[in-house]
Amino acid sequence: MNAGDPMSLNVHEIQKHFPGLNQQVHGHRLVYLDSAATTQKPVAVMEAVDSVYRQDCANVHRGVHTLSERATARFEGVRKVVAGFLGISDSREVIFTRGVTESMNLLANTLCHLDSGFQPGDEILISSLDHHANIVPWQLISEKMGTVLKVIPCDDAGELILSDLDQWISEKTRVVSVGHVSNAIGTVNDIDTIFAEARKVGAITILDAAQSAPHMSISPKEIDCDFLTFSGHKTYGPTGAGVLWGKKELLDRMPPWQGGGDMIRTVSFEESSFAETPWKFEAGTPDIAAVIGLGAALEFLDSMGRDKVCSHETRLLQKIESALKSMDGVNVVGEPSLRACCVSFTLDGVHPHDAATIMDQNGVAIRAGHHCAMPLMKRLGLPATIRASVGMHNDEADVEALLESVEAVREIFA
Amino acid sequence: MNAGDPMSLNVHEIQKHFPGLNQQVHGHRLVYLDSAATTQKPVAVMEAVDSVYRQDCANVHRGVHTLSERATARFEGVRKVVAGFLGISDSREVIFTRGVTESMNLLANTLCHLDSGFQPGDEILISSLDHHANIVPWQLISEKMGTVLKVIPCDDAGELILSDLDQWISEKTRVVSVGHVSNAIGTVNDIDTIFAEARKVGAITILDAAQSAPHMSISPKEIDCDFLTFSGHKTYGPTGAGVLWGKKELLDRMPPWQGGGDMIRTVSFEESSFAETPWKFEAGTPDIAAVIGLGAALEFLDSMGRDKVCSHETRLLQKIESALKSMDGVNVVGEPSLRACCVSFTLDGVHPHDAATIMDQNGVAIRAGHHCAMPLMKRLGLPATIRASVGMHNDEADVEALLESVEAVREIFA
Amino acid sequence: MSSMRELYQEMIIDHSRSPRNHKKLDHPDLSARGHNPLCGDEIDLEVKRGEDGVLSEIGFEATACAICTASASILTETLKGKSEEDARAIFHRFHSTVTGEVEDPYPSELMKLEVFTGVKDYPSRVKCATLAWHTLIQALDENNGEASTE
Amino acid sequence: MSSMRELYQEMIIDHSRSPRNHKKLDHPDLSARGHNPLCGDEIDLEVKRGEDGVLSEIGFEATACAICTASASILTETLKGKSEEDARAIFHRFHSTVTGEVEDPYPSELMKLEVFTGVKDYPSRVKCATLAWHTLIQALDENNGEASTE
Ligand SMILES: Cc1ncc(COP(=O)(O)O)c(C=O)c1O
Ligand SMILES: Cc1ncc(COP(=O)(O)O)c(C=O)c1O
Repeated sequence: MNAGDPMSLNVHEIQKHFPGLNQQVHGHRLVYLDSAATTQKPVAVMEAVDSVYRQDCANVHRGVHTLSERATARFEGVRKVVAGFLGISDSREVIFTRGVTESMNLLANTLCHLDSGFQPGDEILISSLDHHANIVPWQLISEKMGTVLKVIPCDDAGELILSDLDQWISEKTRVVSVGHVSNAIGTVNDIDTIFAEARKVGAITILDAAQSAPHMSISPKEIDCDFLTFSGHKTYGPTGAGVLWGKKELLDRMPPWQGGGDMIRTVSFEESSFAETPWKFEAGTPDIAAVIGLGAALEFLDSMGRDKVCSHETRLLQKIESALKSMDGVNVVGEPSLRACCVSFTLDGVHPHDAATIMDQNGVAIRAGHHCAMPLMKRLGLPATIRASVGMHNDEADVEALLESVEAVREIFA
Repeated sequence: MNAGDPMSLNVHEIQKHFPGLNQQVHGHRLVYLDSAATTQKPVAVMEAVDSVYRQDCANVHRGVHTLSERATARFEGVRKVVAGFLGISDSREVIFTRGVTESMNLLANTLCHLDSGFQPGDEILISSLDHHANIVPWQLISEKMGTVLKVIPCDDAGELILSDLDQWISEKTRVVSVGHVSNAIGTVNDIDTIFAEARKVGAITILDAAQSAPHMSISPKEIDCDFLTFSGHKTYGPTGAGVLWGKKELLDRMPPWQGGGDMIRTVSFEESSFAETPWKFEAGTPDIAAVIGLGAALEFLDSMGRDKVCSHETRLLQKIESALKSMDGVNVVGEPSLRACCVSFTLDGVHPHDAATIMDQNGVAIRAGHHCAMPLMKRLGLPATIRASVGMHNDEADVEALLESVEAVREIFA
Repeated sequence: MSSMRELYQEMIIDHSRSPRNHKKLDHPDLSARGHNPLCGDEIDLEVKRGEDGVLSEIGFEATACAICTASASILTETLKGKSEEDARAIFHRFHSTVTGEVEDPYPSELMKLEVFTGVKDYPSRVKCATLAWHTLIQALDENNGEASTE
Repeated sequence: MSSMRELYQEMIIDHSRSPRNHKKLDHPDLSARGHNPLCGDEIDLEVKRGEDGVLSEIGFEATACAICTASASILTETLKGKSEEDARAIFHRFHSTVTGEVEDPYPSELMKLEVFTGVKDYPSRVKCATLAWHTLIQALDENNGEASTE
């Protein structure tokens, strides 16, 4: 690492922020290559969470007393942090959810009642690279509403086929919801092309940024979409808090989803009226500590320089990819022209789960399985892959350890 | 406090477990009487949460590597802790939600499709003492399904009127969902009588135990209900994790609610099949750290002796109630025969919010408002009340401070 | 308790107990309803315009805390006879002071508003002090010189 | 790596590469499908009953990891010719050993099962080792001596 280069990360310094990395697994240094599942957390996040419980432990919004005022100020302050992170000006467009899964369920269950609602035969378009979180909610709602789920196919390289998009997008298309980066094989999708076509027919556009938010700058304005969502726990934040951003003009017109305290204006047994955006969508006591921790995580990520993080990770992924490709009996899955997040591969004659166990024995934490992308696995004719995914703290030594652990697997199955 | 009495709590020792109490507010010792909104957290909970991030930071269920195995074991282990806390034998009946609000939304949205589903004209019965979390979800579902919301009325003492229950429960009644303890005025409801009547007509019975779980032993078997839910953050646990317990036989027949990763067995674009109970109801990455913290909280609460906590708190509430009643111009709201959780009151000529600000200035954290029970407030003809709610760490000195702060309010408004 | 005495000055207690112009107007030209979901404060505010569009009469009814009620009461006194433009300017001045953005003393004709300055130290109460003012601005905005549609 | 060699012994690698009885049976009497959602392991297992109800033939097809495949393969060898009662008893013995509940060595006729003992140190892999066994028990339970309904 060119520690002196102002454009490159000082990874050694970064690693000190992550106490979770500082441990041995089966007698080896932990090599964490599973950030796509959930990231390690920096000390700043742990301290933010802890300080909520130690100093400002109170419920938000409804309290007049000091602790509640402090908790409310910190909680609501995170909306502004998120707004800054996304480059938007109105922090009332920021809704806190548990993560992408909850966001997608919220969207499916509210958009279906927006204006004239979903009509039988209306279409919802997703992609064949998508995570189950962007498939199952639309399936469930389609069963109820009679909408038809369409899927942008992908080629053998693991890239979406966008040459005949007009086959998939038409006047019937009500929603186009796609993933930014594939968590299973690392493809960065050409969302500009997809959303441009979607806008032509007036479809609502949704970006699943679960695997782009931690790795690159994302700006809903530049992307020009209607909704964008990411999970805090994959973006160096605590479990329990994620973000749904949406255009206020749409959010205002959408009905609420969950009912309960905090999301109402008035309640009587005859009828209730609802609070304003974003509170209308946040029923009940939110995950106050996790949201405050998420604020600390996004500030931490920003302070590292998101462009620097991106280019550092891209370099590592390129090294992993080319090293794996040079090994006999190793098959890298997909060959996307733009890659982020991870490299997926298989080993001849070795099931990924056996590989994962042996690699773990060498201290290397990777993931083996379908990565919640079963339809993609089926398309690629694979039951499972081995996935190495990177975070800002990974370095060349981690890449070496990964390759050595792959060798160890091959020795055992030689 | 009879520190030597084996049946009484050693409150002084207990207070040491709560670092959040150890602070000054406006130059006064913090007197926290807002546990009904959210409880302070014991060190054991903070340490459990922190240790997840420091040692076992990984996603659950899908990982083969060591950190993921450890996180999964801890996370799934909490189901057994909850089962012990509730005195049930099958921990697969334990579903993790964000809290009571999410549980009620889950129930409303899945029970409406159970078996033949809700039919127009079917009835759902709640009570006039209920929290918005047990009102709004049923209103929203009733709007969709054409069900009719019925409400058990209450008398001036703030007790549910159960003498003519057969007026409210009939063959049309599909669901009877009531709160155990009123968070607004502290009434402990006679749920045995209500549920016995509900069982006669085969209605599904749901208990909102948000304000009983922290204060008394609750056993779904003894109560003989179908579902029971409570919020971790009101039971000395972190924000973000709560429990929905349900009879497995019912849960198995219910459709899933949210869709996404983890709750599926197989996904294809044509059709998905779902995981088993309880995972079917837990879509996406759960709030791993909060769930593990909740386990620590319930173990902590159990270790204190729930009966002891209950009698200690009851004694304090009696003191507060009788002291307030002896003061001029103070009106205790409601006169339930059994009280837990809190005492609500008003001051002649003083709006509760003005009182709250002045009491906070004396270090006393209470809540002023409608307590998310607007229909009850309307029934009692009050826009708001002042609510002092207790936790295991409160003591006589806190009661004194409360009464002094009430005096201070009266002086200013004299 | 000195800071409390500063927040709850005699004048606030007095206006909250005996609010001025606490009444419905006959044939108001403008009206709006304000609501503070935190406190449950509710206020109905009505305005009559005189010649040249000045606010010739302002009345209100409220179920609200002392700070909100007193602030509405003092609003009716302060803005009576003022032009819409002046009213908006005074609102801005008042808002900046109670949120702590501006620290200059008020000009003498607005001295009565001084009693709310202490509110800036109580973030959850700022909304109480400004509710009546926001409601007035809403009435002005919505109606823009036309008769109230409410 | 010695512990890995213990888990992935020659016999496991051999059985996973060349699973015995990896085939469909003609007219099976019992059958069941097993699935491990964690790994995606899938197994179809079929059984023919002989006279006196012994398991005269067992065949399986699997898309699965080495441990799962080897365990299915060794199951077919171990249980062939056994009565249903014996098969259930051996399942229990096997299950208690791979979950670490029982530490006694196997009796000599079950010695082949010994190769899976190392699995107990890998909680996430226990399900791989037991999937075929659970599937067999399911086939026995569901059919209870009747022909398979699948
Ligand atoms: C692309 C993508 N979308 C959605 C999700 C679901 O996120 P969560 O489990 O935090 O709801 C994931 C997580 O694996 C993901 O990678
Ligand atoms: C009786 C009762 N039910 C439900 C709730 C809602 O709980 P949560 O906000 O944790 O979802 C509360 C919280 O105030 C409550 O007191």
